[in-house]
Amino acid sequence: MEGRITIRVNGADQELDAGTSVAGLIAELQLRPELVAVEVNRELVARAEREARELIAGDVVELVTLVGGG
Amino acid sequence: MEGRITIRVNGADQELDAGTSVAGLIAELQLRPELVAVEVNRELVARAEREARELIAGDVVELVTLVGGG
Amino acid sequence: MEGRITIRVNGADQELDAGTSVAGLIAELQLRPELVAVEVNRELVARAEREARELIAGDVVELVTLVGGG
Amino acid sequence: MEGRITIRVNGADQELDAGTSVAGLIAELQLRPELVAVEVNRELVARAEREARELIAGDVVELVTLVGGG
Amino acid sequence: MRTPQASETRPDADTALQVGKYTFQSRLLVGTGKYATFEQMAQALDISGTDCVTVAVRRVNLDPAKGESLLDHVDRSRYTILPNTAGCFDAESAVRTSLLARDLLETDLVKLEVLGDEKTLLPDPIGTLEATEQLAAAGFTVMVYTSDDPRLGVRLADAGAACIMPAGSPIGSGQGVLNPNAIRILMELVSQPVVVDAGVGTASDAALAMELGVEGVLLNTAIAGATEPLRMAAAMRSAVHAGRNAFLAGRIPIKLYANASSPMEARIAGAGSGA
Amino acid sequence: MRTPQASETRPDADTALQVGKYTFQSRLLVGTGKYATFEQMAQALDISGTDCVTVAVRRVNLDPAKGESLLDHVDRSRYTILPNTAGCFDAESAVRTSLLARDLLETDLVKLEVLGDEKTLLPDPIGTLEATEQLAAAGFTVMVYTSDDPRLGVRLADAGAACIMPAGSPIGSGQGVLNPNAIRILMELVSQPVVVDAGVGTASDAALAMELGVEGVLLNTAIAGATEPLRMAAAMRSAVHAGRNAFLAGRIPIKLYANASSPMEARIAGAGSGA
Amino acid sequence: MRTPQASETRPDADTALQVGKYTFQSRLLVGTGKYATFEQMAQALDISGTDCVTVAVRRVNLDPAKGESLLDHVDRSRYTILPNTAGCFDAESAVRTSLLARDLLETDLVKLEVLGDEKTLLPDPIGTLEATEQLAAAGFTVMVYTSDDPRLGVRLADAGAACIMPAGSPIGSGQGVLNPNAIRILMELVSQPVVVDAGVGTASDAALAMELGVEGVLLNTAIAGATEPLRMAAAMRSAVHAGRNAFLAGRIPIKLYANASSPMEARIAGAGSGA
Amino acid sequence: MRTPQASETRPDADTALQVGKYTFQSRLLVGTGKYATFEQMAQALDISGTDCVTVAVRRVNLDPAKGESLLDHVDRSRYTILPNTAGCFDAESAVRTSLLARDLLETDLVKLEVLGDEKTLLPDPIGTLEATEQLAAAGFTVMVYTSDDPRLGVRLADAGAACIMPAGSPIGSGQGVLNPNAIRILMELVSQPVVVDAGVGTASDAALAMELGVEGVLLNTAIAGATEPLRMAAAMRSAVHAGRNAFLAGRIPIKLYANASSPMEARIAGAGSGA
Repeated sequence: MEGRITIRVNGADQELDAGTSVAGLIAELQLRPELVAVEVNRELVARAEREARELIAGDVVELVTLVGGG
Repeated sequence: MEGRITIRVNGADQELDAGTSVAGLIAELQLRPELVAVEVNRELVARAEREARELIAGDVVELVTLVGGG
Repeated sequence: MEGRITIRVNGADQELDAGTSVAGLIAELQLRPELVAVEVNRELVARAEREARELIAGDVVELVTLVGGG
Repeated sequence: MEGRITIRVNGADQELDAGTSVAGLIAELQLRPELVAVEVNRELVARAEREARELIAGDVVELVTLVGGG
Repeated sequence: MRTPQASETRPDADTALQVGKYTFQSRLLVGTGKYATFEQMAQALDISGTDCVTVAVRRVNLDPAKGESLLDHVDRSRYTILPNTAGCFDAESAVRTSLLARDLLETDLVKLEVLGDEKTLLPDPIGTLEATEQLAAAGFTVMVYTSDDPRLGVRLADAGAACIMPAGSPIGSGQGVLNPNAIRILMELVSQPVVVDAGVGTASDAALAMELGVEGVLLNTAIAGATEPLRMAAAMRSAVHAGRNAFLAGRIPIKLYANASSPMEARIAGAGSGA
Repeated sequence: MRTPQASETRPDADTALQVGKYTFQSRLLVGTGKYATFEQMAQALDISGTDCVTVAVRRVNLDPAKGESLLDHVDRSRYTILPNTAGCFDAESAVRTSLLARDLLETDLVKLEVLGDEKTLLPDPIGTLEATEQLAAAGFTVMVYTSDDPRLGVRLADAGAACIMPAGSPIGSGQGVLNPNAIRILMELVSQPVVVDAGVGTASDAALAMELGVEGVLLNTAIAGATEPLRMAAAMRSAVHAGRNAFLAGRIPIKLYANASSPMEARIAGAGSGA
Repeated sequence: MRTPQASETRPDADTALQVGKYTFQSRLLVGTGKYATFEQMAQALDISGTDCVTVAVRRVNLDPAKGESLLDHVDRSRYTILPNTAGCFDAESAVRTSLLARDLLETDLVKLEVLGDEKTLLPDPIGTLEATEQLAAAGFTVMVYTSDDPRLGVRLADAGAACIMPAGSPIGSGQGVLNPNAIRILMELVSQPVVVDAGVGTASDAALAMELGVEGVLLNTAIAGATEPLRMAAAMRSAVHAGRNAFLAGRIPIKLYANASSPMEARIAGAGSGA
Repeated sequence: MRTPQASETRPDADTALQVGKYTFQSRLLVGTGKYATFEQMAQALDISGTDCVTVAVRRVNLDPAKGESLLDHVDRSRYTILPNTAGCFDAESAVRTSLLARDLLETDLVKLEVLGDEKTLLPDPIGTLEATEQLAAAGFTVMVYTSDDPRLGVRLADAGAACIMPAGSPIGSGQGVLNPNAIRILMELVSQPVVVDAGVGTASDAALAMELGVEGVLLNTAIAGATEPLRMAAAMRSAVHAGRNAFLAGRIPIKLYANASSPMEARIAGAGSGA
């Protein structure tokens, strides 16, 4: 289907509309943006860049949050 | 001198009038009675017996109190 | 049966001829005399007295030897 | 004096004839050759090279041996 | 094993220390010796949170310029006074001292010490046992200072002691509890409360003692002899609380190594395995 | 020797723990892992008195039925959050994790862990040193988990670490501080604060660590893994207070034996000498 | 402190262990219990180098198929036999047992044990003291098993014991010497030889005991219960030799750190200073 | 766990210590520093039973009245000489020293030390690792002195070290093995032989080290600094034999208490039960 791309998110395939930004991905996944941090292709995408950063096919995304740890 | 006797108090000689009671000795030494306990000849003279117990020449008296200890 | 008595040896009943000595008991039990020591009624019967000491009915005998220990 | 050069040996100045080899230095210092090892200018001069290696003015020589250690 | 008793209310709620008919809210018992001043002593007692303080019995000073009394500085409505027989080297003098203390304080509580020699101040087991028998027969509540020999503790318990108080290490040595296993075995063998008396040098010693499951800790020199006695009094109060609650809380088991406290799942790509 | 600093006011007054630009009132740092529930965790943190809590960074759970977030249960106005790099086995992933955490939390504080293997979870000295250099250069305030090797600690300090955090013993092992002398030497060699991280199993371990003069203790499993975590949180709070104040108070010296706490003078006639 | 006695001849020359009128060349005393076979026992005794072996007194087996006797496997011209009173729980039975052993072995040597309970096998101090008095009065050379309570040791010495034998730790527990300081103090207080009896689990335990300055070590389970008893017998022989000679040799003092064993002078240029 | 290897022949038969291509019959390696005279050193080496002795490399004394050489007193047909790089504070000087030693001794064996500072003489982990890499690449058989950090040991093994030699405690400190668990974990993580180097103070320290399962012990000051060095050499020989065989023999387990070594059956009537 035209206009759809496949990326990897946290180790699994994810389809989304071409042109989706990192912020858009977070919204689509219904995540609370203030509770996540994002890497694309092993580079941090800072909070301020999430809107501008457009995802492209084959991008490898890590979406992380905080969990209990010592 | 007639009417005077010598006893031992805490290892030292002490003269006093014949007929002095244990309570009298405590008073004469200006001790606070509630802060001392008394032995005469290695036997306890209990608080209630101090008035009645008359000292005689040669009695060996221990007058003790409480001090810091662990 | 006349001439037989019952004694206790190491906690169990033992019948033997009246007049048997401690040495006789040891022999009857086929024990090596040099490897045992004997008490009768909680008193030691020394090695030198074994021949002379006659057992009587009701005597309580302990026959001991050496075993491994620490 | 012509034909004499100055080098450093174990941190002190040492005069010797120009053209002296490492082996010659060892002999001049009356050292037992089998008990020493030699560096010139922080590079090892191996046992087999001592004859051939000529010292030049300003060379910094370390002559070492074995001592007690743990 | 003494079974820890959990609580429902405050997470650090605890039962009181019961010795015969006497009840102590604090599990820290504090001596009154060796302080620079009575004021310092009183402050240290206050800060320590104790409600049981030990005192010694000594001849009155007959000197005209008599100083104040220790008792002027110890509020008896707040603190139970526990007289000791320190300095006695036989059962007879320890019993005499106990009788004097009882008459003076109107208490039947006594910390019995019968020492063996002046050099080590270690307790004499035989004199201690004799005095325990006599004092128990005379109606005293005997808290008995002893070595950590578990079977001697059983003998003292059988003789009527209300509380067994093994030395962690020699008096004033500051070595802490040298033989925790002896204390553990003692607790298995007697039903009376066990209180570690003597040897505690610093806070971790007191905490470790309490973690063994003993009912209390008695100390004096560790506070009075510290560079800052008042601060050490605060430290000891916390240490007994810490050790007691660690005992009740049920500590984690000891392993040779490694149990991750952060999860090993869901790590980012490339975090590696270290294999 | 780090010199204890006395105080004039409260007997247990203390300075704060300063790590770079961060100030902590409590010297107990507590992890958030392994609790039964977030509620239990929040209660344990509250009771412990800490104001610095460690957290781990992990992939978001994309499952529709997502649970609550840890951050919903940690009041950031009360607690400084210290993200860790637990689970990273090389410098690169540790640096990536740190960058993610900084972006998420808007903090430059990080507890750096670069582990050597999954079995022991012991730190890899080389990866740890590399990551310390990179993070310090990137402006992080690096609190670095390391072995108790004192010269490795010096290397980490030279590389820019703000706080050296030697393991008392392996993570989760509950063995306490296995080598107090290594910690003592480390403190002599570096000027940065030293915090014992990992290995504390019970209250006396924490007290003993603080008595060495370290600036703080970080623990997680000891509380979360106890039978009663809330009670152990109370115990640890007291233990750190106890150990810290015992260090500051200046403990009595250790002797082979005997120093009487009750006076040996003025005893009653017949008390004996034990000679 | 017991003063080490140097020797002129062999570097490891030593005096014999003297207990009353008995002289032992080896300072290792070995029990005969718990071996798989008499042959194994005999080999272990041989390898251990001991010349004093303990045995127990028990009822003869009256069963017709009687086995061999222990004494068939112990060469009395080589080994002094030390009968024990193991299994006795009061003074009376211990004395009876001693009398039986003396009659059987024609020796007045006895290892006195009066135990307190079957669970811990710890000695009963009172029964032990009573039996010591009675046996000493009856002419026995009493080697007495006791706790490590130093003042109890003094009581036993005063009662006529020829050798004081404190447990390092409970019989068969393998915990080694739990309280070295108690043993040290005991040695200061008594003039009789002190031999550590019970608790030794492995070679370093025996070495450490000897390094305290005790005159000997008695053990059984550590050898008989090892996976390879004969090898452990060799290990224990070496361990007692090692510990004894380390004591006599005068060990180096303990420091926090560092004393170079290689010289710091005359290093090559550029070796650096590490400053 | 390293599995002990039993033997069939002599009860204390053992394999040799293998380091790269070098084989040592003795598991005790001895230094040559700090002896009063070369004669004393030679005697101590002889008595110790070692076949591997360490030496240091230093500038020749150019003074006319030159003394004898150490090598005049060490029989190279009997002893393998292990030169060290003691006194080097960076990788470069350690490598230079190793090259000098190899040229002098015609051996590729080296005991690598790269120290961090003169005060503690503790090893610098980074310099040590760099030098290990370079020396291994240059064909040396590297026996590397290191801290007891297990993961640093892995790094050194990966860099080509033939033998990992963790310090039990700082050089010359005589504190023994301060962290046995670190040594145990190191042995699990590397396949190279582990030899404890530094810190051994007395015989029981050496025995205890060997009981952990390490392949050998290297020491110097403990012998040379003893009041009687020759006697201590004998003690150390025995201690290593004792500890090694105790390890191989398989020690008894440790229990809280009590396992009778004499049978509890067939006791005489009235022996009691202690119940």
